Amino acid sequence: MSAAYTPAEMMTVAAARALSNGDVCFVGIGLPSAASNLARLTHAPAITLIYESGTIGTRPNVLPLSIGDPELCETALVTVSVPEMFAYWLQGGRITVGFLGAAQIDRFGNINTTVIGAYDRPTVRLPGAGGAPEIASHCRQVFVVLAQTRRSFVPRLDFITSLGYGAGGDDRARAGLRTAGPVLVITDLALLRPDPETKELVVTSTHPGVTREQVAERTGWPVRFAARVEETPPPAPHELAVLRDLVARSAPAAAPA
Amino acid sequence: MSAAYTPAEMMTVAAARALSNGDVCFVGIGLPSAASNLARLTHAPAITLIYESGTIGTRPNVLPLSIGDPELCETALVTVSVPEMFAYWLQGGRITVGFLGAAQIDRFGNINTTVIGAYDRPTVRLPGAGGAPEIASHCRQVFVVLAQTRRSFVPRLDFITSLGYGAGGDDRARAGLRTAGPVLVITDLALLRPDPETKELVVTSTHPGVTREQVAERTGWPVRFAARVEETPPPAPHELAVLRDLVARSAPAAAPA
Amino acid sequence: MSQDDRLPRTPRFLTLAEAVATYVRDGDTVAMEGFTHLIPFAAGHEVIRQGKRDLTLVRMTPDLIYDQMIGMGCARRLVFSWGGNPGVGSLHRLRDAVERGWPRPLELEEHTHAGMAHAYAAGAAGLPCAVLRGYLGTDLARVNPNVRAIECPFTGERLAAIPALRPDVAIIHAQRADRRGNVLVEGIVGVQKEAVLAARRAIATVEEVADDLRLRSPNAVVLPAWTLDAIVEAPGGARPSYAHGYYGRDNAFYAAWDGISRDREAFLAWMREHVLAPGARTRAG
Amino acid sequence: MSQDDRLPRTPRFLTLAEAVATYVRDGDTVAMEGFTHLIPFAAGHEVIRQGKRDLTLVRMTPDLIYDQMIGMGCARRLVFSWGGNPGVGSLHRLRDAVERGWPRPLELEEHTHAGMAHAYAAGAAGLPCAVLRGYLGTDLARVNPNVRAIECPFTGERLAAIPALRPDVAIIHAQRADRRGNVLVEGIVGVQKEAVLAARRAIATVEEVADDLRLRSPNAVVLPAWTLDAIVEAPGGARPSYAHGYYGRDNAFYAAWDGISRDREAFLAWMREHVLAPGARTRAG
Repeated sequence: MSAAYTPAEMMTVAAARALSNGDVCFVGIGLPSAASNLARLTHAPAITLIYESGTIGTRPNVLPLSIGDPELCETALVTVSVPEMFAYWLQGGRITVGFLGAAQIDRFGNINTTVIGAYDRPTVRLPGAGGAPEIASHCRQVFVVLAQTRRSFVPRLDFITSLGYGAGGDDRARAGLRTAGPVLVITDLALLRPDPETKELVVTSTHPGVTREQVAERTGWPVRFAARVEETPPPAPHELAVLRDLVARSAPAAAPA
Repeated sequence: MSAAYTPAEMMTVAAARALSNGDVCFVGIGLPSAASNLARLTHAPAITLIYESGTIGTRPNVLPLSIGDPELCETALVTVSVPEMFAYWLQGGRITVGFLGAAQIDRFGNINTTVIGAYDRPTVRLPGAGGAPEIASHCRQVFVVLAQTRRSFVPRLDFITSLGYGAGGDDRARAGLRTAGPVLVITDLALLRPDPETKELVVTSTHPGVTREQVAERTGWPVRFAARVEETPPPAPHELAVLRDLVARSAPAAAPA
Repeated sequence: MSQDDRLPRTPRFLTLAEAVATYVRDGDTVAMEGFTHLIPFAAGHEVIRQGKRDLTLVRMTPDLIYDQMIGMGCARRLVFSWGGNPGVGSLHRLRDAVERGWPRPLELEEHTHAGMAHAYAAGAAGLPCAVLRGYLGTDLARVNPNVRAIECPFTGERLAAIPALRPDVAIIHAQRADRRGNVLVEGIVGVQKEAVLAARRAIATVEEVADDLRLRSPNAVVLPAWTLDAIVEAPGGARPSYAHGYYGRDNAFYAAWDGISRDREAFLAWMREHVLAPGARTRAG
Repeated sequence: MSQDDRLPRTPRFLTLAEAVATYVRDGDTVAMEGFTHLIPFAAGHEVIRQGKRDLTLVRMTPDLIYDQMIGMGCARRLVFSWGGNPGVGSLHRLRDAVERGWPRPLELEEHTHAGMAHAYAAGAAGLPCAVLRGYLGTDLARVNPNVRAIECPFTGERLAAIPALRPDVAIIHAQRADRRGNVLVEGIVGVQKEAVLAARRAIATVEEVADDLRLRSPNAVVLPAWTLDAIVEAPGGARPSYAHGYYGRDNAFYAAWDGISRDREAFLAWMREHVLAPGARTRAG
């Protein structure tokens, strides 16, 4: 039944659509990797995908489980050292899109992947920063993709791992950053974008069949909606077919839920 | 006539003898390159030669004219970028001997390769620093090889390009350097080493047939002699034969005079 | 700075047990690098078997190998930038040590990947600190006193400074060594070269010792013999990680580790059977 | 910092005349790199033919190509670290400009190789300055206001800081491009990658444009197409320098240049015949 699709598939398809042929995308593992490769296999065949393991211009046939799977190096244009990747390529300012996942996000697009609870005595110790803080600060713009729940969309982060818009307004610029920050958050329910002035994330599109009440229910703060909220076009048959093929040929652990 | 040899040959042979099998030598072009390769082809076959062009563990069959001749890369273990060469290999502190030439040297082993006359209105504009200042500061010890004349052994440098012992004593350490500096100067007349206290270069060995008067005459300051001055052993037939073979098969311009 | 520990040496060809016994000491700061690829699992297991203690473990991505070493009580402190099971989830032994102090408390010094990579590069380059545009707006700078500010003397921009990494010993796994001890690293090369060049002592385990390194490019990633203290032939030494050109990544094991490592007893049983038991070395990982 | 000039672009395949006309402007800061190897002579000659003026020329080793450009009056300023004819002696046109202001005065900004290499790397890395342990005890720091001090916030050590190099345009010569414009550099790779990544605009001249880059190692030195503005097929474009795998260095010409360049008229005659004359392009160098 190609017309039916899951919310996760809608999320991945919507995330893929945000990328274009001319982008150089710094790809996080998991959902960002699935979305980036779906874009490459559909409307953006010339997109350049970069993984922090050093692989530049990679074209994996299957989704990698880790950020440094053999497939990434074997299909890359070239592989550089990790210091070079972070110095010359990321910090060098030549990436158009940083594509991140997140454990928690707040209304200003700040991300926590470090701890739940106090840093010194955490309730849950999360993996930590990885490349995310500098991806968030050095890429021209940042997209974030994650499933939307009250646990992930929280009113206040216990720890800011990667800066979005800080406390909003011009906070990001005052931290010394000239890049655009998290201009798009893609979830299994909706698309959110920062308000031009306050930088609070507002819902600009809901996925087909998703109500405003559902979005509000699964957001940890009183979420705002744009003056005009679009409906996300559903996955096209071609998008779904390519995504399902990609998932089917990838290791189960590497495929998005 | 294998027993006869020129002062230049004596100089190159004496310079080569200062190197040993375990050395990692950062090689300047010209006389240092001839001496280093002579060492490799005689008593120090396992010596590691590094040229600032990035070539590590090079074993040229002919003397290179430039610091980056094809021969250097083709016979090297590996070739790294120039930024890596200066950061990881030279500044990293892993070179035992920096082997330099010089246009001018003073009594404390400071070197000028920049200008004769005022910097802004030079009488003679020399090539400049190149790698020498950091070779002089980062290698465990430095050897300098140059023909001895009143024009090259001068009482006062117009410009310090590469630091030896500054004004003597502990001046070098006070500049923040922990490395030994120019512990040996090899000329066509003699060997000079720094006095342990004052760091003034003193003659510790004269080459066969060279008198103290000749040395004094060709030094631009009242040169001192060590309490005990040795006579440099003359080139052995094997040393001369290998040097002459090396010179004969190298391009005329690349061979030492 | 003392630079004498950077001076050239002639590496010894040793067994893994000899190399670890000789060059890894209790209390050492140990960097076992390999970014997803070429992780030195065999060496890590030998460190566990020899019961090394009070180590400061340094790795950008602790991965399963440090999860195992932490769970076996080797570590006092961890310097890292991303501590998960890649694509799978948590490192449960790492979490148990941090959240509940089992088997012993674990101090953390936490960075970003960019910070760690720059810090290794600064260590390799003999500098006291690394300077980068990083840690901007993150709470990491608040909890880590080793993240400080430095000002560009030309533009006035405030940049981040972190101390150079200078491990007591670096251990890497690589594809090949030649008979002199020159070592080739190929594929995803991570920070291995920097880790070796930054460290006081260095061990390379390799898939094979060969007459010829078989370099295909003059610009290959090669560690000259004289930058290493010991070469150990350890075929399969990166499993369940991988060795480009030799074998692939055992992604199924990475997924399975999640179940094995959740429970302390199950973890210990696995370690006893696969790492500690006589004869375990040949199939460890 | 404006980073927009670092963003990806699709390179155009142009003739040398088109590429220089489009991307090199009077008054630009131009870095033509290649450390002894792969010096972009053909591109330099095209700059001369097009009569570019008031350039700030940046190169670690000015070599014959900048000697020629300086002698032809293209340059107002030179940023460099070693200005000789390698293994031969002086660069007489450079000396004549510095010592006697012919054909016009030349300002110098003078560094060490280590400084220039770090400054290119800092430019590639988007940093405002490079930090190194360098220029210690040398008078260069006295005559160059762009050598300043910066203090390590952990050890208090005073290090040297110099501004990052950010040329308006970088020009390199390389072995091969593929049809998309990805470029391979192999052998003595110098600072070419850093120069391209540090610059606002970049031109690569290549020995050949091929269907396949023929990379022999996953870790080759490659500039992705989207880091370049123009690709120019210019076989022999590095002569009398050389292209590893294509042709050797013309050491005899380097030696002969000493005689050609000593005298102003002899120099001008040589340039007229070998660079400026119609049809000279095919044998220039």
